[in-house]
Amino acid sequence: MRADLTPELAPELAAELGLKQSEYEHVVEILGRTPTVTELYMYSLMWSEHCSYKHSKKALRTFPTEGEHVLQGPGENAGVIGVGDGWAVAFKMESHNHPSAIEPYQGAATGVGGIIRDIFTMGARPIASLDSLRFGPLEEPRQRYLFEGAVAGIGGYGNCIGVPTVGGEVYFEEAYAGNCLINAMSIGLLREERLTRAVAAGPGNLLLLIGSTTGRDGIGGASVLASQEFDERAEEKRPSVQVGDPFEEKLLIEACLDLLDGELLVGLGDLGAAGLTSSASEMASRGGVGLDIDVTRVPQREEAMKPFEIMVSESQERMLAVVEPAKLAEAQAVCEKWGLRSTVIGKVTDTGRFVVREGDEVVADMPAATLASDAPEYDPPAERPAYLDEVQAFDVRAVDFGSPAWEPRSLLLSLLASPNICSRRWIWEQYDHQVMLNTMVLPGSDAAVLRIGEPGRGEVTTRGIAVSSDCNGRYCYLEPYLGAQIAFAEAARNVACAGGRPAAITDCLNFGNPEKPEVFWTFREAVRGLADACRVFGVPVISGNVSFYNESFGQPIYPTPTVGLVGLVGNIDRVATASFKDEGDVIVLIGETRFDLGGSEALKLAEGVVAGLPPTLDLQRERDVHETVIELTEMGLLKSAHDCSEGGLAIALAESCITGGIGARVRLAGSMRPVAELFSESQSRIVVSCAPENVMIVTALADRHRVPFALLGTVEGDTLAFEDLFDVPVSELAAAWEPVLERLVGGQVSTEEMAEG
Amino acid sequence: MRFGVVVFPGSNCEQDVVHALRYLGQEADYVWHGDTDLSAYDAIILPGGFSYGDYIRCGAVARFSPVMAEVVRFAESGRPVAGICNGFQILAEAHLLPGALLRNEGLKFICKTVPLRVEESVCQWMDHEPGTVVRVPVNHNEGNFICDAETLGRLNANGQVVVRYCEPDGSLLPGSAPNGALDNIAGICNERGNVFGLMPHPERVTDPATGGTDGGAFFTGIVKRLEEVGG
Amino acid sequence: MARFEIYVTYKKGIFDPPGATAERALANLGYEEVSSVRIGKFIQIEVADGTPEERVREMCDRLLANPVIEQYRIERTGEA
Amino acid sequence: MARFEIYVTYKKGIFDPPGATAERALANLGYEEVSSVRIGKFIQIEVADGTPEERVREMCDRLLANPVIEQYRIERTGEA
Ligand SMILES: Nc1ncnc2c1ncn2[C@@H]1O[C@H](COP(=O)(O)OP(=O)(O)O)[C@@H](O)[C@H]1O
Ligand SMILES: [Mg+2]
Repeated sequence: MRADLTPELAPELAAELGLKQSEYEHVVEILGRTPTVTELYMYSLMWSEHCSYKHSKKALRTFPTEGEHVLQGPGENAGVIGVGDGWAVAFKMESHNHPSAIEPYQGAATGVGGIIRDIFTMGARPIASLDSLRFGPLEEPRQRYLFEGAVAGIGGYGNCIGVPTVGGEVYFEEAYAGNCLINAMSIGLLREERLTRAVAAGPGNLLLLIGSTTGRDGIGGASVLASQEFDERAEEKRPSVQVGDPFEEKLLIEACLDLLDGELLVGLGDLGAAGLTSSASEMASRGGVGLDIDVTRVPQREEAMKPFEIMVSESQERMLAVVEPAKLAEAQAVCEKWGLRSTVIGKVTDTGRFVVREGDEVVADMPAATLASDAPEYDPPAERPAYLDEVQAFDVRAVDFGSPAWEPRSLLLSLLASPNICSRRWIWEQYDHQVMLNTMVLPGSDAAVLRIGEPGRGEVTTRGIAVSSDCNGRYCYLEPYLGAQIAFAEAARNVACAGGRPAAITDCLNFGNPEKPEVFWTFREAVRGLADACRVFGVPVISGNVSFYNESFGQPIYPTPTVGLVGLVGNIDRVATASFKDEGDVIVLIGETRFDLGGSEALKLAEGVVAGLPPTLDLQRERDVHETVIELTEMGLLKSAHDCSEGGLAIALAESCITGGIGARVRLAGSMRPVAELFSESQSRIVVSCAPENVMIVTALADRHRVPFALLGTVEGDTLAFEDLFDVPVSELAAAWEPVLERLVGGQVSTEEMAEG
Repeated sequence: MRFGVVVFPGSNCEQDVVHALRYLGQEADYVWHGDTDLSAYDAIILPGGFSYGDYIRCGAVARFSPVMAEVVRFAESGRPVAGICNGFQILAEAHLLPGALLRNEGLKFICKTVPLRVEESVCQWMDHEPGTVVRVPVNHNEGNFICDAETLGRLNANGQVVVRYCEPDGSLLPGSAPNGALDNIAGICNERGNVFGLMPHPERVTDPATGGTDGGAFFTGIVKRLEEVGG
Repeated sequence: MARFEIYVTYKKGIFDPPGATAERALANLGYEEVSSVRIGKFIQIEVADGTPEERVREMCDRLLANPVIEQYRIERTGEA
Repeated sequence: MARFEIYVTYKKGIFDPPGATAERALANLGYEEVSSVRIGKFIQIEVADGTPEERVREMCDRLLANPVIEQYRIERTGEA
């Protein structure tokens, strides 16, 4: 055993690595001696917030995680649900916020790479990605640089590996200017019997490291980047930046799926945050076994790497497989076929200890399970933030709606041109969203719909899944409990518009520093809201990710619990899209408009404030609205379905007109002032259209579900006309909505001041 | 008839091409880039994707795959070879087709459905009538076709330009190509018309379930021709 | 007219996938004597007479190189 | 170990999209003194001692450059 630290030096290093005094003492207690350098690095990373969820674990336990579809809940690299006929989908969402703030292209690219490895680790072929993005206002060059770089990076990686990016969301808000959010969700398809777990078993089995070489890149990434706040020292942390190699990842996908097809593996794990340390110790702890690794066997791309560097390196595109000795040759042949390096770096033991050697010399030796499961768990103090009273006290009804800023026609046009509402085409046209031939509803509607099946490889079915990721951070800022519920409701509503019944969710909980009681309170509230919403819908959380310390110069981001929801679609041939289709179709609003301008985009545009209370939400009503639309879709009666979200009814109608290239004549029957009827962001509303002869069935079904509805008017002409109010040619709506992102960013390609902090 | 669809490390549209061909009632198999026996196939397709990551230059490494020597022989013997997207780039690198494909003007990856005008050409693959305007997705970062003036003259004179990017009504404007391609060129063939390279992805719009049917006729021309010859 | 040439390379320790791919491809083509390949950018820039190198450096920092992962070298190659 | 540096550039007359974009971007940033930017590749390669330049030229012709659109220059920069 190499004793490279004295009892005096060890605590100093521990502190430098971010271990708290009590955590260090716990390490000493576990080991019964002074830890080595390698051990300290390994514990500090595994017990970092990013790897151990030490501040969030307790709250996360309140999520419902079981349900009829669930094959694998939280705890593995991704959750898995059955979707019928033996098919299953694996999915998970993850953040790569901090790396992306430093280098947006590579940060976002490696974020996609990381979440995709989580998916094929489960034995699933990745079939789709979504990206959920937050930046500051695009008027700032730095924000344009981050946005443009992140989109290019997501596309650069996903396009290369041939996994379509089918949806996502993006918001631009001051609260994210110092700390952008890059959340990526990946979905994979597998046969149920193929479900693979990241577990090491069978003493004597070999540990096979597959894929890229190991360098110093990303060393300490997990603890350094994701577990601390941002400040001017971010610059110094730059050497941690990792460069993605999507080609290597593509080879890994194919090789790993081949290895699993050939039943050549006992277990498979990906190397993500904390690298080899984390994947190996998690696999060992799940299998209740020990491991013995010799770092000199790990292929290295840099000279004189220390054992601890090798053990914690976050070099991308690497997988760890457990292989029986008898199958080694065959497994390595598969890797070689795909041009991948594969190296035996150690073996599974029955000692329960994680032993790391450098050649003959032992440099770390600890109980394997303690790395993953002995991590501390904190129950941080929570305190309702003082700002809430102030923002909630804002009386929206007292606003002067007679002012020019609220003139409905021009407000509609400026809402359409708001970066938070305008067309996202500029983004998704940089993403291959069609490869694999399963994208039945392309980006631009509410949810993307993916066909279940393997065109060109195997069976193709008429079943589908509808997917959406959503979170309005403003609502969460104004009322975290409600905001989180609305995030869920909106995701489910988008999926319902595509005829999908929610089956399960993943989440990515982006918050500030959890050690601040006011931040932690918002976290706890959001989790409670999300959990309650899931319960009402009977929908489990099957995977997720927490990203804390999203602050810059002491200012936390808006609480942003992003929800990624997967719903089941019975028949992909019946699915409606958001666009109006045919002259004469009748437009029906399912749901009810109320005075909900608090936290709205209209309020922000007209008054320049984010204040008031978010829209109220009745989850049972929300569910009934969805059920109405899903059943109508299943009957094949809907020509279009589009939910009302930011910008309200007027925006939903305008979008259906623009994307359909056809106008509408609408009468607002409500009793509120027109701006409220038009721009209220009341929840639980879906605008549908159907052939005139089907209106009766549509309204009858709404009645049966006790859901209010309103006959709004008809699809007609080339103008969106609000009777007795105003009308706008569809071409004018399109001209406002369509070119915004391109004009703000695309028109000035690369003119961003890249170095400007 | 039987198509061989070559899989290079980094290819990612091979299953889409196979699906489209099977939808058209044809047989289609995957051919690993390390294989060298193409005797089982009537036609070869190099699919889209990012062979070797497209890191050095698109198609630069794939062109040296063992299978490529056979593909060259196959093509030179007059048998049909098509390259779609990355496949086109590989054919250009292998000098089976003239010109080269540069970064898109605007430096952005482009995935969208665009109108194409089918030209009067000697291409044996094409089954659309000249003048037809079709809608087919493009999906690339390097589709900006370029060649020298003399080659361009020859391509035009010999009927080797198979499809051009155009306006929805079929007219050609200087900016009709989304990627800046010379003369709006989206696809070309060799002088004999058996080797066809194109940037757009007809396989994505062959099975109507996947969004269109304009793609099928990019493949059926060769099927008809071979069936006529074969009797 | 003044001319500058700029050589942009990845910083030490930053992984270079294109270089690594070229390395392997060359080995497969039989060039076993190759032990390392790194691929960077070579930028030729023409500026007005008398433009100081400082200005070009600024362009590199702001636009032509990505200081987070890249380093560069500038050479003045001509004044015509 | 011998070292070579290779400068790959587009042939004269071949449009260079990244160069053109950088040119425009620099103008937008206020660098009006810039009259032309061309962006090529800068390849650093390490080979076994005594490898003749001819060999490196061959690698360029076959793999590292595309003679249809690109030209290149090789420089021996060290023998260690
Ligand atoms: N970052 C993104 N990446 C890919 N697609 C996106 C992104 N942002 C938005 N989209 C797509 O644009 C469409 C509209 O998005 P959004 O306005 O967020 O929809 P909704 O309000 O229904 O959630 C959807 O199809 C969505 O998937
Ligand atoms: Mg929606």
